[in-house]
Amino acid sequence: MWSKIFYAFLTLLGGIAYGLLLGGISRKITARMQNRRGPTVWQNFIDLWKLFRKKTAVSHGVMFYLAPMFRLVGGAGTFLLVPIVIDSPYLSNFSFGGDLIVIMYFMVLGCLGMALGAAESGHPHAPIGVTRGLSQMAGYELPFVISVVVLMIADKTATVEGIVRAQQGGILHWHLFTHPFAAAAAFISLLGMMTSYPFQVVLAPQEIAVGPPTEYSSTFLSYMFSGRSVFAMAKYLLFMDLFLGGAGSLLEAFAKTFLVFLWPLFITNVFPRFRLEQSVRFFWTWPTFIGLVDLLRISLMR
Amino acid sequence: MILEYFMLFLLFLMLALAIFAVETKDLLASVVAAGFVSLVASIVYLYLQAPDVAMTEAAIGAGLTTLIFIIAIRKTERYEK
Amino acid sequence: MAFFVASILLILIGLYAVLVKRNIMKIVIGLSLMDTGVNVLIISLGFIRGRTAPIVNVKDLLVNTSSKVVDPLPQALVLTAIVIGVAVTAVALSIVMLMYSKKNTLEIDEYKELKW
Amino acid sequence: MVNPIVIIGITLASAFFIGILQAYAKVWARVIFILTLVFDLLASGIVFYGFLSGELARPISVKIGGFPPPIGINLLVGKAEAAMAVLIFSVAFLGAIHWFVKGLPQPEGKAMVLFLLLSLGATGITFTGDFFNLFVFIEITSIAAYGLVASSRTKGALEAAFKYMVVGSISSTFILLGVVFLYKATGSLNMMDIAGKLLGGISSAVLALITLLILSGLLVELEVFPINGWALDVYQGADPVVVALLAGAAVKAFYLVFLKTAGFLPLSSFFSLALIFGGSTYLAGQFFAWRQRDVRRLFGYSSVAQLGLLILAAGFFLNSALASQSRLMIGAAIVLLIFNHSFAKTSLFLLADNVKGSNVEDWAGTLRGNPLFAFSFTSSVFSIAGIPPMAGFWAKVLLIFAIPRQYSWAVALILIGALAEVVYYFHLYRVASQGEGKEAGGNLFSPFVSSLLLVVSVPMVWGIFSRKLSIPLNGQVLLLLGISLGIYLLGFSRPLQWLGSLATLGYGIYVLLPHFKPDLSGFFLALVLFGGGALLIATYPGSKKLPSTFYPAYLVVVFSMAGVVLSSTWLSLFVFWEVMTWSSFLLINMGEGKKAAWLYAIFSAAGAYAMLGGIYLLPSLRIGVGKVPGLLPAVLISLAFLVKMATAPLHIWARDAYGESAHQFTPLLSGIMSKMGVFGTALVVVYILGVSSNPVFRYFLGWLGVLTAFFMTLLAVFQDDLKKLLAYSSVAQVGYILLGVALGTPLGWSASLYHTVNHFFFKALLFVAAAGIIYRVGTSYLPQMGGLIRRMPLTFFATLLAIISLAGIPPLSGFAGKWLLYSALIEKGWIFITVVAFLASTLAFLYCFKILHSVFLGQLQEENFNVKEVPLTVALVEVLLLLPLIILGAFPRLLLDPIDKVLSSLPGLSPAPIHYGRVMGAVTKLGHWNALFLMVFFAGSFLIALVFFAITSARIRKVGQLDVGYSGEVPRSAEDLHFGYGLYEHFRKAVGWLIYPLVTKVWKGIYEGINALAEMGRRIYTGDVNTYAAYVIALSIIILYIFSGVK
Amino acid sequence: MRKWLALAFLILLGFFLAKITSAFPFGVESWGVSKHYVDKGIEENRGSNLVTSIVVNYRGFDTLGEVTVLFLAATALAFLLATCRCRRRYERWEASLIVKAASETLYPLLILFGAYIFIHGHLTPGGGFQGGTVIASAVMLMLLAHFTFHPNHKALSTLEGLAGMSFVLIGFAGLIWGGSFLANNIIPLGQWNRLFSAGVIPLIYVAVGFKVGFELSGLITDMMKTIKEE
Repeated sequence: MWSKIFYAFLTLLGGIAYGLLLGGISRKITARMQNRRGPTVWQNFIDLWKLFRKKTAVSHGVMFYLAPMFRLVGGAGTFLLVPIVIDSPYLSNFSFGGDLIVIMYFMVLGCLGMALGAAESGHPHAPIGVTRGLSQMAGYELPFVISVVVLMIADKTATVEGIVRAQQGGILHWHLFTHPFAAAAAFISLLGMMTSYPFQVVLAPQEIAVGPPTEYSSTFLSYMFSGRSVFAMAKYLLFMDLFLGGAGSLLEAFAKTFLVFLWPLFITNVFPRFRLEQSVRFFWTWPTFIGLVDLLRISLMR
Repeated sequence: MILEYFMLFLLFLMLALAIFAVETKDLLASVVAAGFVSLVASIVYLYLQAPDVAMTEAAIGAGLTTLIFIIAIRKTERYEK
Repeated sequence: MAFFVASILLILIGLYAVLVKRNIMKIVIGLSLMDTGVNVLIISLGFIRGRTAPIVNVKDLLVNTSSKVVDPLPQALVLTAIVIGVAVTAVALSIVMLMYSKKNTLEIDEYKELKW
Repeated sequence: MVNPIVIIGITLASAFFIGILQAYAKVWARVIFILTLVFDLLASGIVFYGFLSGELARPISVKIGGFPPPIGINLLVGKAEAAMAVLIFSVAFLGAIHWFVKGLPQPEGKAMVLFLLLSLGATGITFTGDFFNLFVFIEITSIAAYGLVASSRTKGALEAAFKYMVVGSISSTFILLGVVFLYKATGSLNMMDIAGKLLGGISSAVLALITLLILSGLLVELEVFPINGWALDVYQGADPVVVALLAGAAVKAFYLVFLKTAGFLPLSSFFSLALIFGGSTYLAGQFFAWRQRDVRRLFGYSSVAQLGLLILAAGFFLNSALASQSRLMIGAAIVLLIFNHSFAKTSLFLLADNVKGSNVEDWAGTLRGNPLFAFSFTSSVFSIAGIPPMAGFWAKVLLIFAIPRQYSWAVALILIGALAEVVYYFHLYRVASQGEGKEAGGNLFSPFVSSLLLVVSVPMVWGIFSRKLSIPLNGQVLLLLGISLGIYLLGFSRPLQWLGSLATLGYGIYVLLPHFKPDLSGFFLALVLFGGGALLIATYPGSKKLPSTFYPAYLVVVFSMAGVVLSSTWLSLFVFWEVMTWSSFLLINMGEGKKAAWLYAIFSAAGAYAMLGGIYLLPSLRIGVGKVPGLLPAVLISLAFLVKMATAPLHIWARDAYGESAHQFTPLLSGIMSKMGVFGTALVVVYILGVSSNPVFRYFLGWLGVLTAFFMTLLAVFQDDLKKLLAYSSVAQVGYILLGVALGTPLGWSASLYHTVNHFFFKALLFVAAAGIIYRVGTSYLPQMGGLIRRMPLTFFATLLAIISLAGIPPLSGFAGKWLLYSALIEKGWIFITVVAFLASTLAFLYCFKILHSVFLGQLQEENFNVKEVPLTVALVEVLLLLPLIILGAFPRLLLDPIDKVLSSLPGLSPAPIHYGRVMGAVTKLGHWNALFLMVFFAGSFLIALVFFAITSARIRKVGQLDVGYSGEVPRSAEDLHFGYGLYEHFRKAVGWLIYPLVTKVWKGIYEGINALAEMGRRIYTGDVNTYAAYVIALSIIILYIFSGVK
Repeated sequence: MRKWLALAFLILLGFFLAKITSAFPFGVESWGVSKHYVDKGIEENRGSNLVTSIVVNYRGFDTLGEVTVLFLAATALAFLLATCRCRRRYERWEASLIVKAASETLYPLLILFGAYIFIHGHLTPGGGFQGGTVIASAVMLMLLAHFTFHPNHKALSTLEGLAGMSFVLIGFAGLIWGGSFLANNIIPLGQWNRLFSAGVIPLIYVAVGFKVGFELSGLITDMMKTIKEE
């Protein structure tokens, strides 16, 4: 049991690092798209170190103080519950802790903690950002849930390992190809989850100054920052396991997560920002109907 | 046999008086007609061998009822609109 | 037979007045006529042709009077019915007088507040 | 043994004597008047007791004038007649007392004579054994009634008297003609002598015609549907004391005569005649009263309707085709109905006499003015509407369960009528309890006494009938209910009442201890008693303002719930269910939401009567015995439970009832009472539907549950009142429980049972916290609160944990319910329902954040600056309810194991297929979840991160709430920075069309529709004498034509 | 339209009444319980007028009821008109001399005649009610003729009460001594066709006669009284 914890800790550090790296790469590519050089790929690490070294930090109260912890623990928990390589003693992390339903609810823990901290910050922009985030979550959750239910019913299991095992045996067995519509719905809802560009209203830097964490600074912000990146990594891993047949080895995991990372990257740089009701209406129409196609197919097949 | 026909005539008279009592606009005339109906009825009772009833009908039906009606009309209106 | 027809017609005339006339005094008169009609009908029901009144004041009526006398019971009933009829009429007229003292009219249309 | 003739003789003599005396000595006249009434009451009481004690077996026949019956006149006095005499004279006595207190109408001597002769006439009608004598007594009663009605000082008295006189004369002419024809046809006038004796040459068709002539005369007096215009005018126009005597006693005497006539003159078509006229009068009376503005006319409609019900019962009673045992029950029902209706109506009319002004609005506030008025009015309304524990309820149950199966439409008719009755009576109740206390008139003695009789008769009636109808009511629960009513005596000081009720509850738990077995009822009993106790502790703050009836009603609700849970037959469950419903109605009515209480009353009554109909259709009354044919009983019975759970279409009462009821009562209402709905549905699914059979209905129930969850959560998101928001969320959570029960699989059931307990913990915690906050802040409107975390840290922490558990987020106990539910749904394969369930729980996060943000976080407003922490008792309860959320979060098996025992005790269900590995935690065929590991992981990593942060972080500088990055300017006040209003406006733009109040509009449409029907229907009473007379003639023609089969 | 509808209803009602009466042939003997009255009437109470013996003896309770009805009507009338502000519609003119003179002479005769009727109630047709009405008509005659004639109202109601009481007391006497209420065997029945015969019947009819007489005159004075108030 202790060895599992040690290896899980290592993978967590690796995950944070890889997340920061991906973050740096995406900032680089966005800059290139706007034909400017953009910061170095390691910029995120530099920012993190800078924040970490700050001498003083401003706190608005107990909940404000605890919010970053919630955020980091929530992100880390979600990351560790998703197995990277399902059967290996090193890389299956804490997947024994819970199945897919547990993961879907654990994701919310991080967001809730951050939301409460932001709400106590006293700045009106923070709760505005939070309400937008929650409404948008209600939006993208529907297609995501449809695809997850399709997978669960199709593979007759609620665990990530079960779903990964169901996809073994070649590329054509990946759910991306066996359940294309469900995968499409999930990938569209991934955009909402990452609050990447068409659905960036939650952070909306120009409008509400990065939204919820607007009052956070120095060490608080560093925890927030690392929490955000590890949370992103968790989502990439989850999508890898659900739709891309999971990973046999660490290298394969890196490659596939990079692939999943590229998808929001392509979309985020070319789209303007939706208003919130537009995004909710979008999520509850197009991806939902796409998902329903597969849902009907599954219910008829059974 | 004549009595038989006389009775028929009396019954017919009674009905005619009753119709007159109902249709006339003058309440006093109507009340008097009703009184007559009672009187004729008491005569009919005699034919039907009911002397007690005949007396009662005459005294109460014709006498008292008509009196009460007239007193009531004195208190209200005499002519129906 | 004619008595039955006449009495029923008298009842119907009385009822006709109650159903159609708009004057409350005329209605009470109708009721009184109806009572008279009913009494005539009851007595004619109790009549037996060729019999004398149920007063046994002659010696020969003493023996098997049931074949010589008219049925006395209806007459006893009518006695009560007439008195009751007049009692009801008296109360009705007092109500009519009171109504007149309040509204100064005998027309039914004035007395329709209580409805629905 | 008093000879009945003495009663009539003495009354007559004293009437004449008063006629003389009133000219000389008024006082003596009054003394004689009262003495006569007392003597009559005692004498008839002795006669009745003679029959009761078995001293007199057969009815006694009293010769008058020395000649045996067919020759002379006789009095025929049986048990029913004696009881009727007692009833008449007690109503007369009460009316007389009321007159004396109010002041007799002048000249009083004559008024007393009329009053005495009216009651004499009524007694004469019941006693006489001779038809012509009956006609004479009918005339006596009628003339006395015309005189008394005409003499009332009220506005429409004369008009009413005239109409009554005209219609009365026509009806007595029919009766007179009928009697004489009867004499000619059968040769005798005596009732007993006539039965079936025809003189030669008379065909039975003619006898039928004659009987119908008499019956049509009697039906006019019995205020049958088309021709009861005169009766309504009399009830509206005459002096209430006279009306009380008429409606309370005289009409009942006519009803008894109607029964005797129909008995002695057997008519083959009498059954259909009674059904048609009784049923139509009953329905017409109930529905026409809806739009009624005049209170006395409303009571008139109700008493006409009750009479219609009696005629209906008479039809069944005299129907020889029925089994004698059920005819006996109907007889008992008739006696109860008459007793109940007479005294309730007397009390109501005498109350109406005290209220100045005759339309409904004038009654505003009368309930709060005078406790005596409130007691009389409530007990009378409850007994007429047939609500247990009153006698009216037993009458309805006896009547319904005696009607054979092929006439079940009659049962439906009775129940629908009863429901309509609840609507308009409780509309009046609502108006009466609104507004500030208005002091009703002075003389409340008589109405109080007559309603006291109703209440006093309750234990006696319960004793007799609960055994007869196989309704074994749990003795201990009855004892506890009695004690909790006793708490009212401590009314003078609220804290004492609080302590008293705590002691009673403790004693209750001690008494009911043996019942805590691990089966369904034991499970829910624990929830009810311990839950009720915990919430009772929290009711202390602010109880000064509560009325003294709060605590007794609270305890009655708790113990009646215990009764529901412990009952072994459906009928005893129904009795306790009704007691719970109506005591909770009283509690909701104590809040400021009177319309809410009214809506609650209607929906619960509709549910309850549907349930009674359902139970009627069940093969056997014992729960769980006998295979149930078809789906109708299940649907009907589950209706009552769905109403209590406020599932989708039946939910409109929930928001206001929860939102506006007394703050101390809402936790009990939402935390535990909605669970009774769950318990009931569980019974229906297990014992009537069968867990595995008819899946279509259960699938439909599942959809109902999940749609309720979805729409209520959506409504909660946009709600700005804290208690209403919590109300919607509570209804949504119960929706999940219904979904679990509907699944019917062991996993589904363990999910719903787990969620039931869990929901109680966090919902009661939220409501208790809300009550504390509202008690401190003074308002429940969210935008006016904010930043309370600084003043109420403990309440914030408790609410935070409750919210996390409500949202189902892993470490805490809420998640187990969600996990079990979703595993069950996927295992069962209800795909679409799973998707909607997931979406609904996601939406729940929205209002979770709204609660925490608007109340605790954000800016602390100026007016809330000096707000203190919630009072000690509320804090205590918060902690009490807080702990299980954490403990269960870590060790769900603490609750899942007892649930497994419960499941194994239910037929068709087995313990949930979960086996607990040490490492893998709870493992099912589908997935696994290790609660302890997650809790340890979360707590551990949280602590590590915190410690690491504390060591390495920079110096933390605490700043005030206005010190925010405000782009250069300095914010002036907390007001500008607080984002309290319209949190999800943009989300409403997107999904607003979903929460269009369609269902409320549908229910309102139905109500308006029936109102319009009633409006149109009651137009037939044009108030015109000629029309009324024409109706009488037309009706008699119809009766003569249809029921005698003459062509 | 209402007329024709009412007529239609009445014709239908008439049809049914005719259908019932057609079952009883007119004038044909069909004895029921009254055969006992007729055959044993004389033997049981020696009252030659069978109708009176039925009214007072066999069905005495009806007559008691009937007396109550009349008493009730008088009381109700007095009760209602006590509150009536009924004004007289027509002015009152002096009765002519002939009426005055005739009424004075006729008044005692009429009262005597009335008394004769109800004393011989059990022998000749007529009885308490008819005699009482005749007395009332005597009083009415005087009222019409003279303004000043005003019978003492209090005395009238007291006498009326006493007469009614006596009827009930006779009934109770029957109950105490005679075995049942209004029994007739408490005093000897006497011979057929004699004045002092038929036991209690004459006593009752005298009481009834007095009662009806005073009651109706009281009733008329009540109704007329309001005229004088002008």
